[in-house]
Amino acid sequence: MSQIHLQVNNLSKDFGGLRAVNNVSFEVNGPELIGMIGPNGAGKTTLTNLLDGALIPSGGTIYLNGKRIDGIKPYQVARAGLGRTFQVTRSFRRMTVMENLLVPGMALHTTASRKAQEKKAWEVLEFLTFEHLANEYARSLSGGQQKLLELGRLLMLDPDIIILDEPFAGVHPKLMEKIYEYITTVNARGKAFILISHDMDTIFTLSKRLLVLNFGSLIADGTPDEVRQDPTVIEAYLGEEDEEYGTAMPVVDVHQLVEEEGDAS
Amino acid sequence: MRKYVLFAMVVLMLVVPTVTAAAPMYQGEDYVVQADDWLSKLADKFLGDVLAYPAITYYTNQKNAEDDSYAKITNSDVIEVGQKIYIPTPEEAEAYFANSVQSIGSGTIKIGSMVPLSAPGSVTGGTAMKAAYEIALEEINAAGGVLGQQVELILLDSEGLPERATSAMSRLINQDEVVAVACCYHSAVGLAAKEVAHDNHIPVVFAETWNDDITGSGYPEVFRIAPRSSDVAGVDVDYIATLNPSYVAIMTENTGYGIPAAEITTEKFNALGIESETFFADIGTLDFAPVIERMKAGRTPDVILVLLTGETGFNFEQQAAEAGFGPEDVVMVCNQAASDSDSFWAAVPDGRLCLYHAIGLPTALWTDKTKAFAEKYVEKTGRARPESYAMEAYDSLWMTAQAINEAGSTDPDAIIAALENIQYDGALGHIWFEYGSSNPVPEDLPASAWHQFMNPAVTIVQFQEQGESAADLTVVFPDTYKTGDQIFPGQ
Amino acid sequence: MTGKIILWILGVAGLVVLALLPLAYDIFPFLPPGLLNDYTLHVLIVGFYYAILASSWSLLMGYAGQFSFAHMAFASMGAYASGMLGMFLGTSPLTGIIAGTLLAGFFGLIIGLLVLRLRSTYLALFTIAFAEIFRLGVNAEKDYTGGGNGLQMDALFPNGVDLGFYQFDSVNKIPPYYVMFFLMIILIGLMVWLAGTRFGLFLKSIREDEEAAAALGVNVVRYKVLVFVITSMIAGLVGAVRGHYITIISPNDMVILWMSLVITMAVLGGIENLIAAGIGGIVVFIMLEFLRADFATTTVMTVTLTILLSIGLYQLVMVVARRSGRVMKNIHKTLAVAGAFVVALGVSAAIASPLTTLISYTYYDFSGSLLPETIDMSDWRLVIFGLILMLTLRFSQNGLLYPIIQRVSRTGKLSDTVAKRDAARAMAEAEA
Amino acid sequence: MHASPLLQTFNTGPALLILLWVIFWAVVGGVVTPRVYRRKDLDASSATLYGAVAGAGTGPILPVYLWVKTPELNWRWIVVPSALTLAMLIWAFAVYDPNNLCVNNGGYVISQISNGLLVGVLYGLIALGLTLIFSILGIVSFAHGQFYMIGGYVAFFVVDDVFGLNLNPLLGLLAAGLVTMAIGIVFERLLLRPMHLGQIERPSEYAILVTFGLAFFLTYTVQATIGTNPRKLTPYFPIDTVTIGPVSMPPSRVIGAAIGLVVLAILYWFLNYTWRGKALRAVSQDKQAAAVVGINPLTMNTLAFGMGAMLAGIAGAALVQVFTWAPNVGDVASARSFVVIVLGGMGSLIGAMVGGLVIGVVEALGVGCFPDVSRALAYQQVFGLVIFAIVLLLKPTGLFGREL
Repeated sequence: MSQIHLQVNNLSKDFGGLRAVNNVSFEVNGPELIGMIGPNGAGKTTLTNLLDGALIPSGGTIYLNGKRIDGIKPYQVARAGLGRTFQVTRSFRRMTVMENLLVPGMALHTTASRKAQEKKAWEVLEFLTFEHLANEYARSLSGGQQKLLELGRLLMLDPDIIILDEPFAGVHPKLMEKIYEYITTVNARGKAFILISHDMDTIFTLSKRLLVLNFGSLIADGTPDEVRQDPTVIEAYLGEEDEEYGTAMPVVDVHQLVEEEGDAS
Repeated sequence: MRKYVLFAMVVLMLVVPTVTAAAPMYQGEDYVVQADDWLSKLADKFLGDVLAYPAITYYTNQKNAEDDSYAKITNSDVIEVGQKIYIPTPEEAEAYFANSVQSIGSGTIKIGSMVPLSAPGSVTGGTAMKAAYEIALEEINAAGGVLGQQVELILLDSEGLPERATSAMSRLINQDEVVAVACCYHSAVGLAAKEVAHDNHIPVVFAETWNDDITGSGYPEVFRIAPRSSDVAGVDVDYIATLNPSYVAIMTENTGYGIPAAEITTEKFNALGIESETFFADIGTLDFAPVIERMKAGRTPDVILVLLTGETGFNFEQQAAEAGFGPEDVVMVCNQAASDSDSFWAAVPDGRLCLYHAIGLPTALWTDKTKAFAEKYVEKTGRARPESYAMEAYDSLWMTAQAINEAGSTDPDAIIAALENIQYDGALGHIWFEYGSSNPVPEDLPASAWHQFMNPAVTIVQFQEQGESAADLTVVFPDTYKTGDQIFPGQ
Repeated sequence: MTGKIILWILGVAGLVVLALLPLAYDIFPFLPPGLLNDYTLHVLIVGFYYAILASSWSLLMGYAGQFSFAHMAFASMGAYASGMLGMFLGTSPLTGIIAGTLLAGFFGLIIGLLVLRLRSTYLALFTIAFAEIFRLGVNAEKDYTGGGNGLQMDALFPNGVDLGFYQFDSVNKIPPYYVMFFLMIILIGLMVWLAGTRFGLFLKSIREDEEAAAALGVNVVRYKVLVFVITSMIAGLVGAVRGHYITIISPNDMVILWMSLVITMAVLGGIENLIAAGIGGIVVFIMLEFLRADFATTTVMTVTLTILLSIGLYQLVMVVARRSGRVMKNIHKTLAVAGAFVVALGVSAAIASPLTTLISYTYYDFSGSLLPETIDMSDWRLVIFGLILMLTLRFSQNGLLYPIIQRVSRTGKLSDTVAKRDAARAMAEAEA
Repeated sequence: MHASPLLQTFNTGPALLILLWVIFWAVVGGVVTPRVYRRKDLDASSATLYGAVAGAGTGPILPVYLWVKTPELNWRWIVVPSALTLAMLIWAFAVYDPNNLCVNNGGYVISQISNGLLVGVLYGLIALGLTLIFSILGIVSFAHGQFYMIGGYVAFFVVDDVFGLNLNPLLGLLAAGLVTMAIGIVFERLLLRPMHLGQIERPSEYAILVTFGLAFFLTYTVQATIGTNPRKLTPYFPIDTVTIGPVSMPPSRVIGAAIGLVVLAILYWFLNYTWRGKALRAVSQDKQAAAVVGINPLTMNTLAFGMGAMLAGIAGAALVQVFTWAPNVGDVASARSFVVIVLGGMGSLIGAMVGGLVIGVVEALGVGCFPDVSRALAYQQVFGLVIFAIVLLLKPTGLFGREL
């Protein structure tokens, strides 16, 4: 296996006048286990989309194992060796578990026979202890099982770098352990991970290195301990607002409406 | 709760027929029709079954054949006060139904037809033709049917689509095994139908399909009693030429009728040195305002010739009138069907200035058969008068029946031979086919003269009073039929 | 015997029957006359045509999730291309059909590329716009297309078919029957095969989640465009063949009604199974033809009552069962349906005639005329199909036929599957 | 085949030259501008469009300015070039067909535009309900035209004397609105609510198909029960043709448009000054937030669908006196409504009205100016549909739409 090397140089992304990612540079060398944190709207997902090719950067370059991967299509990035999951579970709900696994397998090896891929898929199923579910539709799995299935798909894709977006969100503790185990095992097999999570505890224990984003800029890059003491990071987290509800307020004042209805009735 | 309602209904349904069956029975007797009587009401009263009324019709007509003090019932929906009818005994009625069932099973002669009964076909035309066919059928069967057997009419919906016509025609001939076909409203349907008829060697009498090519292909099976597009266009052009126009606008529809009609008309105008421009509209076009504006602002036509059928024509005429470019402003040859609608006169106040090309004899020259048909038709449909296509439908079925009778068999060749020699008197007057296998089409006539009724009366008429009855139409052209002078815009 | 084998036997038997159908009287001379004639062959030929269209639309919609209203437009495009080539250049039908297929494929490519960004509703609207522009354009350019008059096309075999020992003339239905029949087998077979390869797998993944599929290495653009190209080529091909069979093509073939019938066929069959959609096409078309006639009022009444009563009775049984706390297994449900149907049929047959008389009688009092003795179903059949379409969508999203196929094919390994599913459920519950 | 005796001469060559000039500079502007911006490390996201329009409108002048100065691209750099592009295209057309009435007769153009505006109000009226439904339920109802058709029939039977009713037109409008609203509410409760409750797989396709099924069902139910004989109603109120200068407006359309404006005003009042109306708007802006404050989105869905159907029904009732009525009038109405709401922006009421006006004018001018007079009317719908397709491809949110 060649040495894993991801190099991100001065990556930027603008949406209209808004700069969502601002001059971000970092490197991944070898099978690292990296956590990426940042307040809401810090640009984590945008950065992931840039790495994955879903968005074209406004500036900067990305190299994976010496090959330039910015500006190419997501499927090419995937084949080049960068796999990801999404914040919301995105299993192929109306396909069986086996079919879910075959998609990346067949996509990666254009000449591969289905048989060979199925064999590989069985190995993955075994790893996930999912054999009995092979012919079930993904939609009949529980939320956590679907998360695991997504991880299984990444195993079939066999990328060098795996980006997991919120792998622990809304997952039952039992399955959390399993995902934990998955990450460490696969990492031990020589794959690099970038974990994006709100869950500070897990991410601080799991990762060896942390990237902190705020307002699109990389404000810290270091070991968990270094990051914990970084004054900019502390400030960013204290100054955070709960944007999930903050920005989405309707133009109509709904509270007033309720009062009005009270008056009316 | 719902269950009980359902249960009650079921019980009710089982009880009602038992009760009605137990109603008092009467012997066969004569009966004089009173006010407010209907046959079905009488059937219910005397025979205990509203659906038994055809038996009364049948036996009364039987008696009428022997003794004309009995009424002759041609339409079961129409009986008149004072008529003497015969009410059969329940046994007789039963025997009638048993027979009629049997006769449908074996001893009927089937004639096929298809008319547009759903969109995109012209349903107005289709329903009119259907009613006319039904009148003719009832008459034919009341007169003893054909070759001593009852006639069964199998009428399919052509939807105005050629591909549908191919399928329906194939079904008539192969599935229902009709011996002849009397059919069609749309030209496109006729063009497709004639191919199937030819392939299967079954005679067809065409009504209303004007396209020249229908008889133009010279198939031995194809006959037509309606005028050709070129006949109608000829009259239109000849009439318009009498007005000495320099420029004519032709408003036509993009269909198997409108396209060739506009082409033939344009050709004839060109031959006379009259300039014309054709405006095509899709059938069903609602908004004509932009094109009317364009007619108004561009070179103003001296005459507008509207070759749009049905409601499309109505829409155009109304919007032209509203835009100040209607019949009161310019000589307009309008669409006939529109004037049959009551709302026409409210929507197009000066519709009286419209001219129409009318097919069939002018009212003044109507034969007894025309009048009899018109009366039944108006009664049956509630329309103002029989349209040309209704008369053609009526005649096409009667003529087919007459031909089978004259042929003495249902063999296609015999029927075709009978049709070639037929002399038929019907609602449209005297009809015969000049050119056929024994008298080939002369070189100086177009091929479409083959099996074509060559003398259809095509006239230009005008309603000269608002809402005038159809009987008082004024014929303004040609001179042979002329009954009055045209009123011009501003006059 | 497992269900899969039963299905195979049924399928092959069905195809053999269809393949031998034109020869039925030669094989079984004792068959009553009137069963088979040019009309029945015609209905089947057009039925096969709709089977192919419904099936290819399912590949587009059910597999790839690309909602298109332009399928009939592609079929007509094939026919027009072939017809116009024949008219202006005098090419043979075969050349025309090939050209029509390619042209439809080319436009499929363009549409496929244009709509890459559009999803569901927007895609549906765009394809409607495309289909309407094409229809109106054909209608308007009458100098080239014949406009509303339609375009005459050569017969499929202008000189008939000479087999050496037997000659078919150009209007014989048997050659086009076999052409359409084998086209159906080949094209649906091809699509079924494609659906089983990586192509089908990727289409489904695109349908489920485009971005996720791309992130897993699927070339979304290629497969989306490809599925448009393939399905439009199939539509163009059969459209051209049908045009030559009917010998006329007109813009009325493209009105929204026909597209809605293709959609109905596919939905009733089951859009996630190409064969089920195809069978749906044939069955619905035959039903449409069969219902295009007058039916005795009592017959209509009987059928209506039977349907309403069986639903009512079935619901009644279910309510009683639920009240008494019984668990209904599938077999019991099937029995209940059958029982309800038999009882309803009996009752309806008994009461339909008096009920009709009763209604007729009441109607007569009200309006002075009786109910007609026959009812023309030409319009009502479309009402019925509209209703069935809505109900199918609501209560059986996989169509009416596909669930049956699924159930039969699982009979052999039912216990196996149930065990697995129970295990899965147990695990899911443990987790929750 | 149809040699027109009014010999139309077209200057294809010179017109083509102008067109090629426009296209050439549009391509140059579109290709070069984003490269320049990217090289200078500036936001190049909209540079392609701006550059292309600049090139099309001004030839090399504005693009060169953009390349040299690279100003920040805001609306200023697109409005004027767009107008100039339009002017260039009009110039090309004028050169191509100098005898066209649109080129040499100003009064004609004005009267076509006023015709288009008048009919555009009617189009907008038809589309209002559809856009309301979309803004709340997030679906496009393919049965919209059928509600319109049914509304027209209801009004017809109430106002006409077929059944001897002969009632006041206002009652006709009311009855049409109530009947269609009832059908809409029943349909929503039975077939659309399960979708919002998550009982349906593939909800977006389901919504298309099920409303499509409803359209099918309604059209043929009407056809089977009352037949396809076209019906026609005379104008509701006996007024004269309104004539202003070269413009004459037919009475039936003036009445229809007046009804349309009144309905719009009432709708505006309802949405802005009543609790339910404001609740509807709240749901359309943010479902979750609305639910949090106690608005039941399911009820609002039903209300919105019912109202959408009602608006369509009233539109039908207003227009049954303008056009002839048959069961298939709904098809064209649906298609037009799609065009109108996509152009105006899905979910925007003002957009629907503006979209209606634009489509009305485009169709009127399209028919009025199309060089071949014999085919002009046959292309009537195409003019709108082409714009529709282009908007869908380039800016699916339309003029007033918001990102979804």
